[in-house]
Order: sequence, then C-alpha cells, then structure tokens
Amino acid sequence: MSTITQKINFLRIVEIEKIVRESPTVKTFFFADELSAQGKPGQFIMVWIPGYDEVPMSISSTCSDDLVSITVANVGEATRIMHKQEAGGILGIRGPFGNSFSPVKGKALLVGGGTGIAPLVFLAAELAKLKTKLTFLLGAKTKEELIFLSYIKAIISRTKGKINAATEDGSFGHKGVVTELVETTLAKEKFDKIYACGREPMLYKIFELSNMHKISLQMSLERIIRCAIGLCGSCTIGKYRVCADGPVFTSNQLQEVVNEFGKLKRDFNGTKISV
Amino acid sequence: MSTITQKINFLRIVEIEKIVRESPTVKTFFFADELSAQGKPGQFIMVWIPGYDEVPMSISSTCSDDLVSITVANVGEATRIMHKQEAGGILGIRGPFGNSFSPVKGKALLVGGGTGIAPLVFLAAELAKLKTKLTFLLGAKTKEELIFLSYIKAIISRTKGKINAATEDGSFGHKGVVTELVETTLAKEKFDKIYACGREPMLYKIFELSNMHKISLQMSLERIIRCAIGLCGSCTIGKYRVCADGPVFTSNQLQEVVNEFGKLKRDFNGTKISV
Amino acid sequence: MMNRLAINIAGLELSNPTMLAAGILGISGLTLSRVAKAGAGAIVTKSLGLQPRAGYPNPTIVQVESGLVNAMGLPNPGIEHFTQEIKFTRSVAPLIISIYAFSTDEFAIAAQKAVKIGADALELNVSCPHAKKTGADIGQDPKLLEEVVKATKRSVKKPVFVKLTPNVDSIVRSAKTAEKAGADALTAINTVKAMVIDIETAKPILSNKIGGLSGSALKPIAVRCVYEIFDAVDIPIVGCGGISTWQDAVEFLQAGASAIQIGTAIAQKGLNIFTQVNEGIEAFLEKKGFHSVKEIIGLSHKSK
Amino acid sequence: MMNRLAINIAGLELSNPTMLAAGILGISGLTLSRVAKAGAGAIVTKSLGLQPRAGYPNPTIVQVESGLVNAMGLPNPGIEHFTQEIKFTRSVAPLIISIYAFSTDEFAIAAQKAVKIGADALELNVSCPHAKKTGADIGQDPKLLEEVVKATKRSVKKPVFVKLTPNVDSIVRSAKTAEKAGADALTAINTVKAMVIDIETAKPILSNKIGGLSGSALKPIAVRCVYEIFDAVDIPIVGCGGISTWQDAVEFLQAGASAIQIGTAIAQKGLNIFTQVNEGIEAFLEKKGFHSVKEIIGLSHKSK
Ligand SMILES: Cc1cc2nc3c(=O)[nH]c(=O)nc-3n(C[C@H](O)[C@H](O)[C@H](O)COP(=O)(O)OP(=O)(O)OC[C@H]3O[C@@H](n4cnc5c(N)ncnc54)[C@H](O)[C@@H]3O)c2cc1C
Ligand SMILES: Cc1cc2nc3c(=O)[nH]c(=O)nc-3n(C[C@H](O)[C@H](O)[C@H](O)COP(=O)(O)OP(=O)(O)OC[C@H]3O[C@@H](n4cnc5c(N)ncnc54)[C@H](O)[C@@H]3O)c2cc1C
Ligand SMILES: Cc1cc2nc3c(=O)[nH]c(=O)nc-3n(C[C@H](O)[C@H](O)[C@H](O)COP(=O)(O)O)c2cc1C
Ligand SMILES: Cc1cc2nc3c(=O)[nH]c(=O)nc-3n(C[C@H](O)[C@H](O)[C@H](O)COP(=O)(O)O)c2cc1C
Ligand code: FES
Ligand code: FES
Repeated sequence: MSTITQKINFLRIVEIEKIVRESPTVKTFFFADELSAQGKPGQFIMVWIPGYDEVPMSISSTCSDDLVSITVANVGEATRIMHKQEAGGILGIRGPFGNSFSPVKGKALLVGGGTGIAPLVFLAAELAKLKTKLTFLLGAKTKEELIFLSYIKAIISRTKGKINAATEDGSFGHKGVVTELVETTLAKEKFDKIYACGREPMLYKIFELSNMHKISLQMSLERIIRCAIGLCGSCTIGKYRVCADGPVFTSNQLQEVVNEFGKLKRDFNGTKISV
Repeated sequence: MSTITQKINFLRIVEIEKIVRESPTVKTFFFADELSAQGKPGQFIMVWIPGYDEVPMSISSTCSDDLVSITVANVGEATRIMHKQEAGGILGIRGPFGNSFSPVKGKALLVGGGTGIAPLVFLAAELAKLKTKLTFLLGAKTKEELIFLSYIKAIISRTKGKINAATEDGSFGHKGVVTELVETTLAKEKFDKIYACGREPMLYKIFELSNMHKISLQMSLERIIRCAIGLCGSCTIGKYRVCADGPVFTSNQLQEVVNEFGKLKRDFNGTKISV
Repeated sequence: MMNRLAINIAGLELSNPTMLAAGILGISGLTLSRVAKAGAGAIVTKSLGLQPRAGYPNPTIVQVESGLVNAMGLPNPGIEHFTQEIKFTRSVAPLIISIYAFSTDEFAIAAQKAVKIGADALELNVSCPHAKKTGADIGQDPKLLEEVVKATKRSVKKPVFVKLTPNVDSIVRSAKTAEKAGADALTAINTVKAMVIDIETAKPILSNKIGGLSGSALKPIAVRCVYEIFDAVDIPIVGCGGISTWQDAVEFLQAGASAIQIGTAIAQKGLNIFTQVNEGIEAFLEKKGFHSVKEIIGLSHKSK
Repeated sequence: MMNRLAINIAGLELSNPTMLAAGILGISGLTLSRVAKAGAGAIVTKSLGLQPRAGYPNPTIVQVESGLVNAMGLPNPGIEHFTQEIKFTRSVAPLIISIYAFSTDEFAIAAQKAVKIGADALELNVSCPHAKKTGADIGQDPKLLEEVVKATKRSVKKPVFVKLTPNVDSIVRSAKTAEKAGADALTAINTVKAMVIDIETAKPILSNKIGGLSGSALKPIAVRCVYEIFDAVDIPIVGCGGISTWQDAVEFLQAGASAIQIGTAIAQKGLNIFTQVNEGIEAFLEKKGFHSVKEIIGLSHKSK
C-alpha cells in the first residue's frame, strides 16, 4: 500500500499556530501541514484530539506556506476540548480525504449555513481566481454566528458579486432561513451552478429548488466518519460512501439516494435514524 | 523498507533467452531483467533454480535492451541442473548485489582464472570505453577452459592492449599457472591498477605481488552467500561481509583481513576451515 | 464459453473466487450490492450480533507502513435491523452474513435469525482480536470453538464458514477443531493483534489501544496459514489477508484457498479491485493453459 | 555530562539502548565487534547450539513488501567453536550469547558453556518459528518453557534473557511463565510464521517452505506485545521487530521496552543505523526535556 492513499492516511502531529475566534461558538485553527495544504475546497481532514476523539473537519483555507485552517463549531466533547486549546497546542491529523467541489466559470450561487459556510469560503476564493461571478447566501441563527462575513464581502466586491444573509432572529439581513433567500434569488436569476453546505434539511430544500429550476448542483454532506478511506461503511448514504465517494455530491447522485437524503442517516451502530 | 534495497531484493522470474557454451564445463545464460541490466562489473545476482538451490553468480555482461548474462561453471548440483536447462527455461533472480570494481584510467592489469574471467570481461568492456590500456592475463587448466578468449582478443586489439594466457597442461600459452605470468609482467611493467578474480590461492599470490610492487589492487572474493543483503553473516571474511561490503575488496581492506584471506573461510555452519 | 473462474464453495455457486471481507462496507445492503456489481463473487456483511452495538470511539483506524491497524469494536445495528438491508442484496451474488455472539446459545440464535432474514451462508466471527468475550476469545479456546461451531451447525442448514484467528499457537489445531465440529468451510485469516503509539503524545492512538493488523503486512502470514490448513483439513478454505493484486490472489489459491476475500486494499484501489483481480486470474489461467481456477487450488503442495 | 542514553538492563550496563538482534551478523567475533563500534549498546550472537548445524539450503530468505521472510535453519558452528570468536568482542560492548537446545538438560549445558567462554548474559532462543523441537516448539509450551528457563537459571549466574515468540494464544502468559521461572529479562519478539509462494512455478520459495516474518510488517505486532507484557511483568523488556528509525525505537521504549534490538533494517540502512537511532533518541529526549531514556520507558501506559 505504498500509494498516495497510504501517505495521506498517516497520522501527523501538528502544532496549532494561530486560533481565530469567528463567533461565540466557532473558532478557526491554523497549523502547517504539507499534505493538507494541497487540499481542495470540499475536502476534509480527520482531526485527532489526543485522548479524546477523532472528528472530520472541512478544510477552510490553505496557503502556499503550508498553513491550513479548519473552522470548528463547539458542539460536543471533542470540539469543546479543541475550543479550550491555545496556540502551541497539538492536534493529530490525517488527510485530506474525499472529493472536492468542481469549480465552474460563469455564474455561481453559494449557499452556506452555520459552519457549512467554511468550505464555501475556501471555494469562493478559488472561484474568484477563475473570475466566476459569485452570489453568496449565508444563514445563521444570529448575526454573531454569521461567520466570515467581512472576508466574504471582500471576495465578493473583487468579483462584482452579491452577498445576502439571513438570520433566524433577524439580527442581520433577512429574518428567516437562508433557503428563503435561495428561493427568491432563483426566481429572479439563472446560475451555472449552485454550491451548498450546511444542515441537511436546508440542503434538501435547496436540492428541490435546484431541480425545479434545473440548475446543476454540488453539495457537501455529513455522515459519521470513522476510517475516512472508504472501508468501514459508517458513512454510507444509499450506495455511496460520504468519505470516499463524497463528501461532495451532484444533483444526479443525490437523486439516486433520495430515499435517504434529507430523511435518514445512520447512527454510531449503523441503525438508520431520521436526519 | 520501501527503498532500493527492497526493490532489488524482490524475486523476479525470468526466461532464459539464449545459452552459449563457453567451454566443456562453462555456459553463459542470457535473460532480460531491468534491474540486473543496471548492474556494474563485480556485482552479482542470486539465481534461484526452482526446487533446488539459490546460488550467487557474477554478472558477465549487460546490454541496453535489458539483456543480462551470467557465466556458470558446472561444479555441483545447482549448476548441473542449470547446465541441463535450455532456452525457454526459467530462473528466479534477485539483485544486483554488492559493490563493483572502480574503473581506472591509464594502465590496468586484469588477471582472471577459470570462471573468474567472466566479471573481468565485463569490466574490460567498461575500461575499454575509458580508453584504459589493458593487459589481460588468463589462466585455466586447459586450452578448452580458457573462456572468452576471442572476445577478449577483440577488446584488447581495440585498446592496443596485451593478452597472455597460461594453461596448466600447456595446451595454450604459458605452461603453468597464471600467477607466473603476473610475476613476469609486473617485473617488466608498471600499472595503475590490478584487477583480479579467480580462486583464492591465486588471488592471495597476486595480493602479495601487488604489495611487493606497490600497485593498487581490487579483487573479487567468494564466500557462502545466503541473504546477499548483509544480514545473515554467512559470508564474512574478518570484519567484512562479502555480499555487502564486497565482493570487490582493495589491497588495504585485504590487509585488514589478512588473517583469513587466502587461509580461512567458513563452511555452511560457520566453522572456519582452510581455503 | 465456460466460465474459468466459477467455483462452488461449500454449496455456494460463485461466478468468481473473489469475495468482500467481513466488516468492509458491510452494513448497508445498497453498498453490498454495489460491491457485488463491481465484480465480487460473494459478499460478506459486517459482523452482526443480536444487539445493536456502537463500537469504540474514534480513532478506530491507524495507517502503518504496510497496512492498517483497526479497532472498530464491531459497530452494527443488530441482525434484526439488517432485514431492511437484505432486500437490496437479492440476486446480485451469494450473501454471507457474518455473525458474532457471546455464548454458544447466542451463536445458535444469531445463526437462525441470520438464515431467517435471508443469509445464503454464515461466517462465524470467532476471530476478532479486539472484542471482549467474543471473536478471538472464542477462537483461541478450542473447546469453546468446538461448542460454538456445533451449536451453530445444529441450528441451521445453510453452510457455515468459520473465520479463524492467527493469534494462536496453532491455526492447524483451530482448523481441525472447526472441521470436526462440522464447519463447511474456513476463512483464514482475521487480523493479527497489533498497536500503534504516537510518540509525540506517548499515547496509543486507537481508543481501544489494541487493534488488528490488516493489509499487505499480513499477507505472508495469511498465506502460511492457508498453506498449513490445506494439508490438515478436507473442507474448502477462503484465503484472506493483504490481497491487493491478482498475483496475491493466485498465491492464496495455490496455497490452498478455494476463494479469497479482499478488505483493506479497497481503500487504495477502489471497488474496481474485484474486476481487476478476476481479470488477472483469468489471464493467468489462460496463459498457463488451465481450464478452471479449480486446477490451481493447492497447486503449491504438489510441486517438489 | 551525563549520558542520557545509558541504561542498566538486568545488570548489564549499556551505553545506549540499542542492541544487535540475534542471528544478524552474529557468527563472527570481528563482525560483532564492528557492530559494537558502529554504535550498538550490546551485541547478541547468532543462536548457538551444542552441535554445529548447517541450516537449511538456499533460498533461506525472501523479500516481501514490508519485510523479509527467512528460514536460515539456525546455521552455527556450535558454542565451543565460538571460543575463538569471542576474543574479538572483548570490551567493546556487553556480549549476549543466544543459545538454543533440544531439551531442558541441553539448555543447562549450553548455558554453562556459553558463560564459560565469556558471555555477559544469555538469550534463550525459545522462539525460532522454523526449527523443529527447539525454538518456538519450546516457547509455545508453557510447561516446557518454564522448565527450560528454570534449568538455565539454576545452571548459571549470568543474567538470562528469554526471547518470546508471538506465535501463541497469549504472549502475556509466556512472559509471566518466563518471569516466574526466573528470567531476568524478556526479548519481544521473534518473527511471525510466514511463507511466500512463487506463482510462476507454484513453489514455496524458501527451501524450508515456512519461515519467519521480520521487518516493518512486524512492528505494530511487536509494539503490541511489548505493551501487553509491560503491564504483566516486573522484569525489563527488550523490544524487537521492525525497528528502522529512532521514532520506531522511541515507540518501543514508550510501549515499555528498556532497550531495543535491530535486525532486518540493517540491510537497508547499514550498520550506521545504531548511531542514527541513538542520535535520534537523544535529540528527542532533549527536545522533550527528559534527562534519561529511563524516563520514557513505558510512558504510554501513564497517559490517559
Ligand atoms: C465531511 C465532514 C466535514 C465536516 N466539517 C466540519 C467543519 O468544517 N466544521 C465543523 O464544525 N464541523 C464539521 N463537521 C461536523 C463535525 O465533524 C462534528 O461537529 C464533530 O464531529 C462533533 O464532535 P464532538 O465530539 O464535538 O461532538 P459529539 O458530542 O461527539 O457529537 C455531536 C454530533 O457530532 C457529529 N459527530 C460526532 N462524531 C462524528 C464523526 N466521527 N463523524 C461525523 N460526525 C460526527 C454527530 O452528528 C454527533 O451527533 C464535519 C462533518 C463531516 C462528516
Ligand atoms: C560473489 C560470488 C560470485 C560468483 N560468481 C560466479 C560466476 O560468475 N560463475 C560461477 O560459475 N560461479 C560463481 N560463483 C560460485 C558459485 O556461486 C558456486 O559455484 C555455486 O554456488 C555452486 O553451486 P552448486 O549447487 O552447483 O554446487 P554445490 O555442490 O552446492 O557446491 C559446490 C561449492 O560451491 C560453493 N557454493 C555452493 N553454494 C554456495 C553459495 N550459496 N554461496 C557461495 N558459494 C556456494 C561452495 O564452495 C561449495 O563447496 C560465485 C560465488 C560468489 C560468492
Ligand atoms: C475496518 C475493518 C473492519 C473489519 N471488521 C471485521 C468484522 O466485522 N468481522 C470480521 O470477521 N472481520 C473484520 N475485519 C477483518 C477483515 O475481514 C479481514 O479479515 C482482514 O482485514 C484481513 O484482510 P485484508 O488485509 O484484505 O483487509 C475488519 C477489517 C477492517 C480493516
Ligand atoms: C536472517 C535472520 C536470522 C535470524 N536468526 C535468528 C537467530 O538465530 N536467533 C533468534 O533468536 N532470532 C533470529 N532472528 C530473528 C531476529 O533476531 C529478530 O527477532 C527479528 O528479525 C525481528 O526483528 P527485525 O524486524 O529488526 O529483524 C533472525 C532474523 C533474521 C532476519
Ligand atoms: S468513514 Fe469508513 S467508509 Fe467512510
Ligand atoms: S550473505 Fe548474508 S550477510 Fe552476506
């Protein structure tokens, strides 16, 4: 197994070089890693918090000096421990794993909810290089949880694109959910591609809208990741493995697994439960 | 162990493409093998005769089309089975192993006895490319056992060198042993380097002569080879391993092992016995 | 034209001698069916038990130079739950349900349930090296092994494969015990107990600390096991451990395996590996003038 | 300045924790002395018996993807013959003579002879996987193992290392047996039984067919063995199996080894490997603020 899969899958211990608070519940962690720095938007790495857990995290940025970031919401034990760490702390990482968003030229609609915004920001930076015209729709519970807002504004202004946000409490932008913005936007405008990342009910709604408007779509899904290399079967949705066939899926692929997408996922023992 | 050592040590099955009879007891076997074809004069390969034995054989020629040859004297079971084989038969090989003769410019004396002539012929071809002036002294029991005679003559004539032979029965050239030719040659002429290969008493005599005349020397030794990669210790002479530190040794190295060189070797169980 | 690759093993008709190894992608019926469509001659489920089981926390897998060390901890939703998966595996390839249990009685019950929901055959996981009171804890105890195999055989009519652990004094003894107890076939081998420590933190990486080594590191050990067992029993052997090329597969067949299973190599080669291996075996048989894969089973025992 | 790498193991003072593994270059006193000069903290001979032994015919070694499979067959000139070799190893590093024998009595005699000719310690080869009626045939039988260790201990005063085989149900049981019988230290592990078949000829390549797997494939297995044994015994452990870098060595030390042995990696890295590993360990200790290698022995057992 002296291949690239093997190389990528070896655990590396990295030192956290910088931590940026994005919101009360979200922080971005920067560290140097040659292999992850070659990661593409949509790809994820496995992050070992020694003594606790190993969890999947999307790459939220890469840099030519091998600096890479992940943007982490504090939602449970492992992420709580991570949030307590300071620069100089260490993480174990392997990856990058999975496929990535395929960048389109022309006009793209990006829809991100919560930490789902993170991989899309990475993607937006890539699309901007292709001079793709971007419309970025963001959603969060409150204004404070709208991460990367100013960074996105900067990218958008460079590409003469648009940005629009929705918050559930109305503290910023549209009061309501981001899918409502998607609906009104698609009613007015055509896009070459929709990219989305966020909670699955939101994704499912966007999937329906994209079908209705016949716009090609790519979205990143989440399932329980253990091996991350396509072996253990923890992460399946229908016939697909999120870790190896995904995490990014097209409308056509989602159509194939529509019995599960937006409805069912598997818990840690593999039982199907509702999303 | 994903290194070159490992790659070289993997067993390859090769088909014998051609067999040339060199003498009543010696045949040359040609086969294609990419790694062995990169072998240098002095290096050897391990030859597996499936179902029988695995024995070390010096490379006697290489070719740009990956064709390689070994020149084998029929002396025991494995070599007898080999001599019975025909073109199309198969061998298992690994290697090339060991160090090689370092080619000198200027004037070289090559002294080969029996099948010891084979690696020197390979060396002579390399030296000829450097326009080194060659004196080639050959020894064998009878004229019939003087292998590669016409091939050597061809090389020698190209380099304006000299060739001289000794046979024990006097059927060709000097009647006697080749070391007598060495003695008379060194009495008359200076060389930049002596290269030798053959039976150890002959080598020891040449070692003494080279010391006397203060001419730098390289000679290829034989000991029992099992692993061929410097681990098992079967092939030691003094502190050196013939398979990994040799098989080619310099006068200085031979001086360090002079308690054993020409006197003692180890049998299959490691007991020291006389050469 | 005759299918050179077809093989009957313990009554199962396989269109080719490749199988999916247990625990690899074997929780989902749709994924199993995808593996069959990708070319596997038979599919084996994740080891299923009577109760759902969450397995161990992450990390559950570590890469080493020549394979993986894993301790998943047998996560599975239980045999009952699998009823809803099995419909997707119908008529694509024979389905072998791998089962584990914590006692002789439970093994019998689990076997019955597995057959009831539609297993074409069973594979008894008495060889998982990192689960307590099941797996290798059974396979390492000849008496317990005998009882488990006997009880299972009594409870079902479908063929029973017994998957052996190499973590024993003598796998030949295990093989003979299983055969005497009525096993229809043997799978050799499960992983070898192993572990990896991260030196920066001085911590064992796997949450369970100890796991099982799979992948190419295992191959020479597994070939030896198959070779030794072939001389000792009359029932067919399924070879498993580090197979990633058709050459590896042929080596196992010549050692004495009637079929082979592939696990770890899927990470690197994808599901296409089944077709690649089959095409390779077929070309080899043709080149060597064999008319059926059966002719090379155990061939290495015949040569001087 | 204090030597961070110095370690006392079972009474032997080692200037560093690296040793040559048994059977590697260990027939010649001059070669052993060269290994010591290249940096090994202790040297172990080829396993020596009472009678000379020619070993198996070639092929005796096969390369696999992640290591070697060897069946040398314990070629050695006998302990007596070694008298003429031992003079070359004086005062370069502690000399451990590895011995094998075919019975309890013979082990006692061999031990006495080895001590008489000058061994600083003995290592009992009760773990060679391919020799009959000795090696693992003893190590796999707890009763025999106990008797052999007891008899050896009764016959000599020098420290006795017992080298364990991983080819058992439980290496912890072997370790405890050896400790109870009086072993001063344990070496873990010898090779795992393995084989390679050449598919072109359908022949097992080794003349003995079955051999032992060494090299990096073995490492996760050996680390696991050391880790398990460390929890079960109070005597020091020498780790062995697939060590080729200082990181590997540190992993074994953290698993619980007090010293480590290197074999197969010499083929690839040359004799310089001892110095490389020592320099690496030393730099690691310095970086982490440890004053002695002793501080990291078994460290992985302490962390959550
Ligand atoms: C491909 C992928 C990319 C992701 N990228 C990001 C990201 O960029 N930023 C971010 O904040 N989160 C991301 N997540 C989600 C993130 O992995 C979970 O939030 C995290 O695992 C929670 O761990 P915990 O121990 O803190 O929570 P826990 O208390 O252990 O669990 C809370 C919830 O987290 C999820 N979770 C826990 N373990 C896993 C696992 N091994 N695999 C998948 N989900 C798990 C489950 O839904 C669980 O119910 C991603 C998930 C996937 C599958
Ligand atoms: C580095 C090296 C290069 C060699 N190159 C050539 C060559 O180019 N042409 C050639 O004809 N011969 C060469 N030899 C010698 C050749 O290896 C032996 O003649 C051959 O092994 C005999 O094998 P056998 O089974 O026919 O004889 P056997 O009946 O087995 O033995 C006859 C004698 O051959 C030697 N021998 C046997 N096995 C080995 C072994 N494994 N290693 C070393 N010697 C062994 C022993 O001296 C033995 O007494 C070389 C030897 C070495 C060490
Ligand atoms: C991630 C993973 C999960 C496994 N789960 C099981 C299992 O549930 N039951 C079982 O019998 N074997 C299980 N195994 C062992 C494999 O079936 C197989 O015996 C082993 O991996 C050797 O084959 P390979 O080298 O081709 O992977 C698992 C192996 C891996 C790598
Ligand atoms: C060529 C070779 C010969 C060996 N001979 C012996 C031996 O005589 N006695 C012994 O106890 N172990 C012997 N071993 C086993 C090694 O000492 C060691 O336990 C094993 O190779 C694992 O370590 P490594 O991976 O560093 O080689 C031998 C190993 C090899 C490769
Ligand atoms: S996480 Fe194991 S298959 Fe995807
Ligand atoms: S042949 Fe094994 S060390 Fe040279």
